[in-house]
Amino acid sequence: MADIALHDHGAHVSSTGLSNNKLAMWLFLGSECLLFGGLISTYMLYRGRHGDGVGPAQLFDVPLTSVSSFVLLMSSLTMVLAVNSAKRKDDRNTNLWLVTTGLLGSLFVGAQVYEFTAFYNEGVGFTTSLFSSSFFTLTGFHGVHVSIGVIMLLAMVAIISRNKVAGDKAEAVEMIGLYWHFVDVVWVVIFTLVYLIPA
Amino acid sequence: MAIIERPSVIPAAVGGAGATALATPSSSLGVFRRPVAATGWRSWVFTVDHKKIGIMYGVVSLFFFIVGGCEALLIRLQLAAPDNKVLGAGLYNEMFTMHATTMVFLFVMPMAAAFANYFLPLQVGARDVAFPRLNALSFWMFLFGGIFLNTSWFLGGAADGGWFMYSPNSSRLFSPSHGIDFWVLGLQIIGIASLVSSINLIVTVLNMRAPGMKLMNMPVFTWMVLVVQFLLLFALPVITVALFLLSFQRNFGAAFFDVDKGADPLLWQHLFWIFGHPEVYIIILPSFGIISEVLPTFARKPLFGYKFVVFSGAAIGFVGWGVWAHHMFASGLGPVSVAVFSVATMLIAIPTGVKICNWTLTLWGGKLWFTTAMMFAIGVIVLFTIGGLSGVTHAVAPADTQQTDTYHIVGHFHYVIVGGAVMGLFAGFYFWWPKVFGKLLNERLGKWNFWLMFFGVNLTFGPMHILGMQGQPRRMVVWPEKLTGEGFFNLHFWNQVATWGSFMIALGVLVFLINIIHTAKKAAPAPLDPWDARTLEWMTSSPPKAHNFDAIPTVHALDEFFHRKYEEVDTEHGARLVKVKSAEEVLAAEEARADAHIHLPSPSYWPIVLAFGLPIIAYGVIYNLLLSVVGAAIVLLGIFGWVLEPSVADDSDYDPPAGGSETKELSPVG
Amino acid sequence: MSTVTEHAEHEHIGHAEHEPHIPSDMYFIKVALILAGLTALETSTYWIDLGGFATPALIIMMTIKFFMIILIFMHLKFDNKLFSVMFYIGLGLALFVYCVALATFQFFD
Amino acid sequence: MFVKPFSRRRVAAVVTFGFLLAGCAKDAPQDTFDPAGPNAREIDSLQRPVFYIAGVVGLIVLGAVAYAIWKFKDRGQDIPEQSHGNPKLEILLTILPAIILAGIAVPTVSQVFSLDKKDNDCVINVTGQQWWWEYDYVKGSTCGGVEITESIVTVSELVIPADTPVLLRITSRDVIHSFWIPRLNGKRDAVPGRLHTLRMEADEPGIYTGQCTEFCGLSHARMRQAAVALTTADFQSWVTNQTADYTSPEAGTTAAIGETTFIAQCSRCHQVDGLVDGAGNPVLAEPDRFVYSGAAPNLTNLMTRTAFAGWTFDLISDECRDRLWNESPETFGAAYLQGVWMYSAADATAPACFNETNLREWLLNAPAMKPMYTDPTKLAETGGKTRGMPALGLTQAQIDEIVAYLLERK
Ligand code: HEA
Ligand code: HEA
Ligand code: HEC
Ligand code: CUA
Ligand SMILES: [Cu+2]
Repeated sequence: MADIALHDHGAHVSSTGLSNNKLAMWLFLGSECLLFGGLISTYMLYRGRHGDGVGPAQLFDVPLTSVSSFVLLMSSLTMVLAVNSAKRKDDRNTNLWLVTTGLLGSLFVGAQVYEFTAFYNEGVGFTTSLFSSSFFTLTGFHGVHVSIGVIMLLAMVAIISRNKVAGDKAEAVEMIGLYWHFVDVVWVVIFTLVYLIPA
Repeated sequence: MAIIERPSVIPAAVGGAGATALATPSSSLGVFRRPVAATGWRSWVFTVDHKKIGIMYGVVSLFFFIVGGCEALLIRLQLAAPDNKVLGAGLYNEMFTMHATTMVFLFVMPMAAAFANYFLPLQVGARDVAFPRLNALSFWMFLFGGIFLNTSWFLGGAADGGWFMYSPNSSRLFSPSHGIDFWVLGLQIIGIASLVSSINLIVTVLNMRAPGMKLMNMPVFTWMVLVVQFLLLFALPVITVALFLLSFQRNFGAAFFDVDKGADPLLWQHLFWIFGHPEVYIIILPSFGIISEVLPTFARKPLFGYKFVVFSGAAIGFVGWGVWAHHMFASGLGPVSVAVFSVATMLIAIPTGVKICNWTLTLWGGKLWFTTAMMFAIGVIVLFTIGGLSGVTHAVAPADTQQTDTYHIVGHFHYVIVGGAVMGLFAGFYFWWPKVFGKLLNERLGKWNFWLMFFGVNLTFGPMHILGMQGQPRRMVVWPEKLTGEGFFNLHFWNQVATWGSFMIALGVLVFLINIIHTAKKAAPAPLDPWDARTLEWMTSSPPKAHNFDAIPTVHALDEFFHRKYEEVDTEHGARLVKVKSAEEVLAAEEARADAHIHLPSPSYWPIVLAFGLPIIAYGVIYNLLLSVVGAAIVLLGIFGWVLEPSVADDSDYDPPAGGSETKELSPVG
Repeated sequence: MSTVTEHAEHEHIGHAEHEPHIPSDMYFIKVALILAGLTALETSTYWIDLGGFATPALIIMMTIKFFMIILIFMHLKFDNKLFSVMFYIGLGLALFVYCVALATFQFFD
Repeated sequence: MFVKPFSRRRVAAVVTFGFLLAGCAKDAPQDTFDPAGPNAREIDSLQRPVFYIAGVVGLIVLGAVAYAIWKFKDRGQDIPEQSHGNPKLEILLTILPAIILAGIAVPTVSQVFSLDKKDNDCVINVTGQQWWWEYDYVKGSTCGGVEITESIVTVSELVIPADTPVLLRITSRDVIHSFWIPRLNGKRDAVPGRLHTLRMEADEPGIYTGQCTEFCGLSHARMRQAAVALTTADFQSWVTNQTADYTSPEAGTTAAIGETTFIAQCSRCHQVDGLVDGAGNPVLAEPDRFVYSGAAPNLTNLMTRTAFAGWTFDLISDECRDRLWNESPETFGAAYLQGVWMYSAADATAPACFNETNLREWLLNAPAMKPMYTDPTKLAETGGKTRGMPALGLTQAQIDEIVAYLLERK
């Protein structure tokens, strides 16, 4: 267990030797599992309930979503490269990869906005049926998560450029990375359960 | 020795030696000067000190306890006689909904947070929580959420769907007032507050323990609070989902609980109780923790089977996730699910039984000192056992189909909650009051407080077991004359007893309030270690200094403080425990090796600003989305200021360091 | 839990922030390629009819992708066990609780 | 049984001094410890032992605590040994409750399944709505040997043959309600969009009261119900009466005027089977246009019931109610079948037991008696449809007519 010697190393010492921020982030992600779990379950329960209206099978444009899923997946790669750059204290590349990640994320959100509009035009609105309400809520929540991620990424870029990072820069990037990957992982699940598995 | 405390008087004002160092005070957003007041209201409103935040949590929740209690008294008055007319049907429904919501979310949970905030860092030997500003944020969100929720009373009526707000009765169609909107959004805000604070406290416990404090050296209170934070962490998102679904339905026309469109009302029940059952352990475990501190102290003997108590606490935390559907035995789950959940529910009596047995065995062979705190703690054992055992009778699913939604259930949960959780919190008040305020609560008034509450609880909630089995359902504004019966178990008599009992509890609480005032006005300062206590929080001055410990203690054992005071000494009768050092001596030894420089996180405007934005967003959702935009802007401003503000203000704002770079920060971000 | 932390402490004393095992960029790119391939496979089920086989196949691929990202991109594999514990409790609870809840909708009556 | 409050309070006061009197006095009619049918008895046979076990465990714990308090209080003894526990003892104290609980779990599980039997000849659809119950006897069912040849719709008072299991198929038209007759069986929720079943059986003829136990909004407290068990023969007469042809009041009587008033004022919501208008066309209610749940109580045989409006207000006087409820199983059916004419069969024109005040008050201003959502300013959400019965602004004369008319719906 933590002994006195440990304290002699100065700042940022913790009983586990782990960073407070990272621990907090993982706890938060554990908690998010139950949030998305609830939304996904609601969707699973209600996906077949659309009365005579349009259901998932008729509605989804799998090729389009596949492309956007792919985009999001690749943003995880660019994110991880940003984290690696940050660990090497390479600000230039960090910023480059962060911006790329942000762009890929925006692309994904853009595709989602497009998708939602298309669905709406086909007569499937938020209030149309149980299926549509739970679909829009689930994917909308995910979209909001991605958007928040994009904002964090861009804010990070701004802060790094101005050298205003409070605390450990690499860690700050890593934290955003954890969040970002988690959002991606949620989409991996949503993509399969919602879009690919036939209702 | 230059211990840099939290902003004290600004050196410039004092003049003298270090005054010149005050060059450019750090500012927030480059405009405002950072708050640095150490006295006056500013020192509370902008504080990030876990102790001040703890006290504020305590004051606010005590206030809400009285609000919720007065609601309960109105309920009891209405039920004192058949076909009574104190409250109308609509008002009655609002009353019990808000009574439960207030008591659960605005009293017991935040009061536990008050204790946790104040004592967790002290018990693990830390100087503050891991994220002090987030801590302040949690408090303000709770306060604003609570106020927001209660403004519904004046804005067209409070929520009237019962505290578990079953759908579809909670739809706009069936409850057209804004009450339920307030309820949903208010709980959402309070929920975020708890979620944030749960992460904060978990990190604090895991990461900020004093050297030598292994997990298995942690005081049981710390352990139980840790389990509670995990329960919160994982249970809150579930209710968050449920609340989102409901507010999307009510405010934006989503179909989730619209049966005409094929919705299944049981979805809400599952989501609510997946949260709701862990919630009841969230309510009880802090109190279990408190009495696990109180009993050993006054039995002068370590907690019997510390490890068993800790593991059973964790076990309760886990098993508590697999039993939620015992609230739905009559909902039509089908026999398979009912049987499974019935058995799972019984399982939970085992770890709880372990605790009861170990507390009893802690008393066994001890040297019992019946202070008020001790009496409350023993009261918890007695009353919780009664409530727990009636819980087991509900777990028997066929029997529960007779009991559910009757006063039998109301009896069960008030025994475990009022007799278990609330009495435990009172034990905590009496036990830790001298620590927090430096004065002992009056013991004579304390005894009155205890006996009034103890008998009051039995008189109020004991008869409810009878009433329920005699067929009086809950949530009924009136019970009819014609179903009263005339035997020993007639409804009229026992309802009256319950009402008298509730006033007896109120009297007890009143004595407590009087005791607070009396103590504040009269009492002399308490001795340093009035109870001959055992754990770290007593190894510092009362009230503790801003930085908690002059030197972070090194921990060698469970009950560290006790072991520093007592040692085994050989006598002619064999080994004997003898007090070798007084508390003052222990403390002096610690002070002698005080840390040179302590940087504490500095006060901040942003937590309260950010929190203030949330109810505005919520009002906007109800009345006009434009208002939400304003609220969101405030929140964004808060986040922006927050992120750009270092958690520790520049030295120049305070007493400048005497020299050298050796400083200890608590937290780089947060 | 206590053993985990204790172990961690000895390993990390003083240099907690610098895990030595961070893989190279190349490694991550390879992983991303595998993920991309899996996604392609997944998507192909939209055009190729696998019948009753489709759902289990999709679930398996999803799980593989899920854990690849968690373990590698999020460093869970290389990082302290405590992080895994925190996350897996949440994940496990979510799986358990929601699967049971959904099951009760199938089992009634 | 139903004594005035004053004396009852005195009884209660006396009774507190001991359980002695408990044996003679009568408990509340919804006493779950007094099962009157096989389902409730089965539950009781499990519930009681569980209560005893819990009581014993409780006494042991409390005894141990009390003993410890007395024995180990501070008498100046030494600081005790700082022992940290005794694993063997603790394991024992973990296993012991586990064994007890296992002993409870086994019969619990088996009973969950045994209570769930569904096979039945006699099926009654039960529909809850704010704030009353509708029963629909399924055509083609055989209840205790009596065949239901025509669907019968009644309200709040469920009439069943004694000693015969009936299967209730429970659902709801609006929010969740819960059907509960404590002396016959446990509860079952009425969930809109779902169908739940509950078996019910009474050993003997008699009246068994109950209450909606899932919070269902404003008048949840005034949503009651009763089950009335009759011998097969009596049940046969009840069925015959329910399905008998409609008879118009004798021309020229107040009741006859009442029929027209009823058609004008009431029949848009309430159905009276067989009622025809002046032109001879059947008068069909359209409650779905006016009432949110889409139904209002069927009034065809209102006067065969003993209480109305969610079984909250009596149609018979207090005295008659007491007498009826205390009737022996043998004589109960005969009394019950007379409805509000109870105890005065001799004079068929004087319904001795009829309690007019409640009904008149109801017709004058129903929401004042039972809180309901009938305020037009608050009906926007339901598109103007009420939840409950509105005040209709009837004159005293109209009320007289309608009461006279309704009195013949027996
Ligand atoms: C502090 C809160 C708290 C606690 C700790 C508990 C503890 C327990 N509760 Fe309770 N419960 C509530 C709060 C709580 N409950 C609330 C608020 C409701 C109602 C919600 C609503 O409807 O509004 C409720 C409702 C409720 C129901 C649903 C009833 C219904 O609505 O039909 C059930 C059913 O199983 C239940 C069971 C239990 C059990 C088995 C325990 C167990 O944990 C108890 C375990 C303890 C003991 C058993 C005593 C000590 C043990 C021993 C001495 C060992 C030996 C024992 C044996 C061998 C039996 N509770
Ligand atoms: C933490 C939880 C908690 C607590 C502490 C309490 C405390 C009390 N409760 Fe509560 N209760 C619930 C949680 C709680 N309850 C829940 C969850 C429900 C279910 C709701 C539902 O069905 O939806 C419920 C329902 C409920 C009912 C049933 C209502 C119904 O079904 O119709 C009743 C009835 O007696 C009741 C009574 C009481 C009483 C008398 C107290 C007493 O212990 C209160 C004692 C406190 C005081 C009396 C305050 C002190 C006041 C003063 C000192 C006054 C002095 C002040 C001035 C002079 C300014 N409660
Ligand atoms: C707008 C619809 C509406 C109209 C018009 C209406 N009622 Fe009702 N009535 C109801 C509803 C709904 C109830 C059920 C109320 C409850 O118990 O909660 C009811 C209940 C009753 C009951 C109690 C029935 C029982 O067995 O419980 C009686 C009797 C009754 N109405 C008589 C009348 C008469 C007579 C009139 C005409 C003068 C009338 N009603 C007009 C809707 C209506
Ligand atoms: Cu219907 Cu309560
Ligand atoms: Cu529970």
